Amino acid sequence: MKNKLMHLSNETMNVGFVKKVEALSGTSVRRCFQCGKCSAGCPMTGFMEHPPNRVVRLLQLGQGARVLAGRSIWYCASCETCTTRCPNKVNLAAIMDALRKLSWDADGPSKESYVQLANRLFIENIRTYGRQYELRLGAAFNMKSGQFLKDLMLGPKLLSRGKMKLFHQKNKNLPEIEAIFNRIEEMRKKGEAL
Amino acid sequence: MSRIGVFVCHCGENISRTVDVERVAKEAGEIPGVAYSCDYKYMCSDPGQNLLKKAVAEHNLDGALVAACSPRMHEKTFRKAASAAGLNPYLCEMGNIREHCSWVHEDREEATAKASDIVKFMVERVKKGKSLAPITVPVTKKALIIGGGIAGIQAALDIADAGHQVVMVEREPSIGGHMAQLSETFPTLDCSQCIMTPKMVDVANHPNITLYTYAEIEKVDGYIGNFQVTVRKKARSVDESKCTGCGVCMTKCPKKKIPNDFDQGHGMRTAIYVPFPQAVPNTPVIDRQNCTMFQSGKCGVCQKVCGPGAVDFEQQDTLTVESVGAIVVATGFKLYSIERKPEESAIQGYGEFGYGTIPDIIDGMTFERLASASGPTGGRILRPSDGKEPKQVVFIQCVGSRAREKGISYCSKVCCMYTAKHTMLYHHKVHDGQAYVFYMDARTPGKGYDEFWRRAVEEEEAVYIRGMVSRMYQRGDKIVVMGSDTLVGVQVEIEADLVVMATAVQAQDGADLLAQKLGISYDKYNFYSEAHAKLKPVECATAGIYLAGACQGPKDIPDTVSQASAAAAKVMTLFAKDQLERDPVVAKVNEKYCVGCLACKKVCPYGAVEEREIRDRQGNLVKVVANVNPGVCGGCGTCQATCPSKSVELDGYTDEQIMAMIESL
Amino acid sequence: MTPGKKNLLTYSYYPGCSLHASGREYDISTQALFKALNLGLKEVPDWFCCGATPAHNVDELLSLSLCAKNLSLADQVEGDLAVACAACFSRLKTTQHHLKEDDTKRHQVETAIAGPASLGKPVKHILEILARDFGLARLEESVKKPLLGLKVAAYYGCLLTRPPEVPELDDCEDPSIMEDILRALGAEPVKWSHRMECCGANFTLSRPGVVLKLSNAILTSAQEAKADCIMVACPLCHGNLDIRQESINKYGTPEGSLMGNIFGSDYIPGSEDGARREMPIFYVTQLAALAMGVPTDKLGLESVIVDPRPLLYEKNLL
Amino acid sequence: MHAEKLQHEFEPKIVAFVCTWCTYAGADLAGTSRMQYPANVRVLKFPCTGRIDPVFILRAFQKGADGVLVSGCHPGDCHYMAGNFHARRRFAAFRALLGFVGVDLERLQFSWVSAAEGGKWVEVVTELTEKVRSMGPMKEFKALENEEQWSGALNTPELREAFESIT
Repeated sequence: MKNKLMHLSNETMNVGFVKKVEALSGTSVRRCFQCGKCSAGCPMTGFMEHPPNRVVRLLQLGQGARVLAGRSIWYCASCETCTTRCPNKVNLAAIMDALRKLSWDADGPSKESYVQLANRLFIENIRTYGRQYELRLGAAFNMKSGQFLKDLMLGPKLLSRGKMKLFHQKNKNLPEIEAIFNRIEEMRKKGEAL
Repeated sequence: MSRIGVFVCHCGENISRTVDVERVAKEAGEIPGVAYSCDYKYMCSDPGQNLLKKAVAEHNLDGALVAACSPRMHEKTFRKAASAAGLNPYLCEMGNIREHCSWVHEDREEATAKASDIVKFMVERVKKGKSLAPITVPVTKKALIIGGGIAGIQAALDIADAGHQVVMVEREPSIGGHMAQLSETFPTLDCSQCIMTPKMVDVANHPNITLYTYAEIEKVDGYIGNFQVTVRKKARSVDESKCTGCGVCMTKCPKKKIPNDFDQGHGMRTAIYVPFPQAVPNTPVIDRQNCTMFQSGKCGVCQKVCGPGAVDFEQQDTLTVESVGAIVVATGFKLYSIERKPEESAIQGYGEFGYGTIPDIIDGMTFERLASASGPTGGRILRPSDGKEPKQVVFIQCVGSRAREKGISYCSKVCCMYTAKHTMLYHHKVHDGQAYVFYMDARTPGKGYDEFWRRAVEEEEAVYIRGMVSRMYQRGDKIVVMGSDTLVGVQVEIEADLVVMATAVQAQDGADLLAQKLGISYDKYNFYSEAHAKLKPVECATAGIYLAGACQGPKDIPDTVSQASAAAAKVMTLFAKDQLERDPVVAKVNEKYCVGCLACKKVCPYGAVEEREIRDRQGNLVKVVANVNPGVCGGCGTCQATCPSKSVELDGYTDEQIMAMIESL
Repeated sequence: MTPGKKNLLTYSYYPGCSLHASGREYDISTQALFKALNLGLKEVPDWFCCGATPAHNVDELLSLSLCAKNLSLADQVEGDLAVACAACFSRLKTTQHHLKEDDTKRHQVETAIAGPASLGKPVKHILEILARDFGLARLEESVKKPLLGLKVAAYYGCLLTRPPEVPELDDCEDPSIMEDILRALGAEPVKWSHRMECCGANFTLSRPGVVLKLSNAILTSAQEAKADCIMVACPLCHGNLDIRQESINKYGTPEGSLMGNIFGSDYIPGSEDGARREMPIFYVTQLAALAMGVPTDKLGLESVIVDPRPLLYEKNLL
Repeated sequence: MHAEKLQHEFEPKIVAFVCTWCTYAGADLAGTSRMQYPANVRVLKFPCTGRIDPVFILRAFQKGADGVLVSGCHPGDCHYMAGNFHARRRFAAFRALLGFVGVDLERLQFSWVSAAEGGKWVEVVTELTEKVRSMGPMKEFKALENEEQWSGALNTPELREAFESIT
């Protein structure tokens, strides 16, 4: 996908997808003139197959699928350095958010599953417990990702120092949280929100 | 014995840091013929110049040498000072002990020795120098403008408005040039013809402007202030004095399918034609190559229908000689065409783009005509092959330009902007179309230019692709464009309906021949050379000839108009004087020794050498000698080095002076 | 809080999930510091997670809604909203910013939380409260035990300053608020290069290797600047720099190996021999409370992984 | 910082004949750019290389020059349009002649240095100086100098009168 010949035409350029990204992120990809400042300052460029400027470039060419197929968006640390320094005020961090959401909605064709998994578990945690329950989060992640021993050595240290709790905290607002999740799902079903 | 003064300058510390100026002055004082020598902190300052003036008076000096900076810097200054002190300015010389000595050497001993040597041989030069008087020549206050495009029009109007006579010579049947062909102009998108045609009419109606269209420069003689220009008026076959411009001839002409150059060959015209409706003058011309009357002797319809009887098949080319004092060259440019070209083309051709065989690959000027309301499609973007509206248009920049190994290394300067404009025009006219632009760099310096380009990208939704096109070929009714996007690092393929190439801006055909007639220099691309890239951007090295517009190098309209007005200002500066003074560094023939071999005449680049017959009182020819016209002589001295009998001498650089210098070494 | 004595200023308080778990010492020391400075602090009842980075990463509307709901919960408590966690602070401020700017989003969020979005309450980070509300001059006056001789690398991380229009805390490229506080406390802030670089907190669960690489660069830079310790104002930064410091200094397996898959680590950090000195990581509130003379058992120093106490002994601060 | 200056046994005398528009200006540029080159060269200015008579070169050699440099505008860039072409043709023939009479042609160099080529000027001068230094002093024409002392005596009033009478 990365190096495949790119056909450009009104049909192959998915302008609708780009418009969605622009609506979600509230920023225009056309404003970018490819100076590369975002990629220059990005702490994660080295981990990405498409550095940030190229992500925008692919969007300019209507090549959302190429972006989603890669793992770049999942390697964005959301540090906002790009957005802060962009000479054209292209909110790249918001574009990354939008891309991740669209990938998430499409159940992610991305190669990067760990970050997706972590995000999924994190949000599930909110829905279930209201607050983060780190022990469960970590354990569930290790189970599902198959990295059974990951950070195992940290567990006892954290527990012994009270940095990780064995049980979750109770929260009176749980029904309200559930309602928020439900209402958002409802709105999306009705097409009132992206 | 000469009485020469030597003045050694410290130039602050610039010279004295590495050169022992006191020692140089002292040693200079010991040279035979030097009557006075001193050193001073700043010779070019007021007190420094006064020092020179005072020394000339007090020591009765008959020559002065200022050892200081380069003569290119201050020769004028010191000659003026010397002149004020009553010394002939040409007996004041400079020894360059700064640029050629103190700044380039570190060793104080060596530098001082060298400075002393420089003073020594320059003193010899002054000793053998002669008093010279500047040459004066009269000025004919009439200007010739070659080329009737926007550059020529602007220069002509400026000069004519200042009250001077102007002769304008245009090769085509109408003035207007390329600007008349354009649809809209960047960065304001105003209509080119709307701003151009009023100026064309102004030229035609101006009482101070004599307009020759369908005419070319045949020959140029003379020199600054006094040029004689022979203009060839090509036979129009229509008498301009009789023609009323009614146009009946054109409607009746049976030959109607001749591709019109003005529309880049995409519109049709008749054999008797005006290139475009707003032409100035509105007098038709018969294209003899395509006229049935001229080719087979049968037809003559135009003559029959012409009420005033203006059509004249017998008309011949005529030659007119105009005397002018200054010449503005404004011959403009042509666009490179990718068609396979004869050997002399500067560009090696673009076989990968099909050598012009694919009809829907057009150049930028053709797109201008397609987009122009007065163009062959009435302003609709329709492709040449089948007249369909293209939905995918690919623009390619830098075709021919910036391709050193293909022949042209320069940037054509206007393409980035006009391509951005094209994408906008296209988007305005074809709403559901998509424009793609392949580019290497977007070069948009200029007021409001970058903003304009960004507007094309951000608002008019042109897809700019940073990369070049490797190849194009026809597939069905599409053109497959194989390019790359270097920002992504992938190959890109687009099936285009129309491809517009921003081909290189080149010098006009025949620019080199005209330059040879004018005696001005041109670069390897046939663009005319200015005298100095920064400080004399409108002057030619040949005095009295000025440049305006794209004949000097690719230029957009604002730059062209600025330069044209600048050239006009230079002409007016010249015309502000009745007489011209120039340096008397000219060759003189010693008729006594001249044997009349005229080897000098063969090598003179200015044509300044003429034959002169010497007759005795009875009128018998004694001998033929060479004679140098001081007004024309440029002062290169090639004649002197060539002369076998050493009977030509260049004032200021005589053999005697140079030998004295060499011998002092 | 001393009964009967009126507080100088009173704040509502949104600690956030981390401060109740891996960053508990931040919570402990914040409470202790506020008490020492005579500042009121009342926790918002039954607050819930702001969604942090994962929520906005994949679902901005959810993120905005969670924060909006938390903001309306905070409305029930008197006083500006004090936030200690930089991530929570950033999310809450972002929510306010976006919903003020964008009517469509506000409308969607109000539908999701079935009520009006409350955008009026000032959200303040602890740093802002110390340096601005309480004031640097007063802070300096209140110091009982100046942190003399302590060279501190102030680490801002990403979310305290970026993007500039959201947190409005300080200059987004050259902030000084942490250094100002350090000076007021008598400590010596060092000049160093990596105070605004990302520590990779987003990947602490999913791709710890990333964290190791990025945090390693930060620790190395602080050490090169001859800092004794690092001061942070975010539990996520702290977690990475402190909890993972031992791994950064010693371990690491190459990406793609079996070991890497099992241990979830894909990077070998720079120091091969593990020779780097351990670098204690303090919360701003820990150092401030220490300077205010708060008893050391109320600073949560025992909860930290890299034990800071030897350093404090060395500097005569314990 | 200053490197110890090398002491040479022999310092050649180099005479440069340059055109005022290109090489002279190029040498000026070397100066304004503060480039450094050996101080052996003495620069004589001409309007154009076309003005340079081969006799000048012979005279310079005779009068003690160990090397001669002739430098002007690049072909096509002549201020006077074609002077440097004439110079080029003239010197091509002259070189052959000089070689024939036994002068080591390494001592005579022609080059094109434009007004923009300060660096090239420095290169050319440095190279020629080094080359001539390694060749040692030029001795060939020194004997001729003596002969001319003798032939100089031709300039007697009688001869002058006879010469003047030629019309």
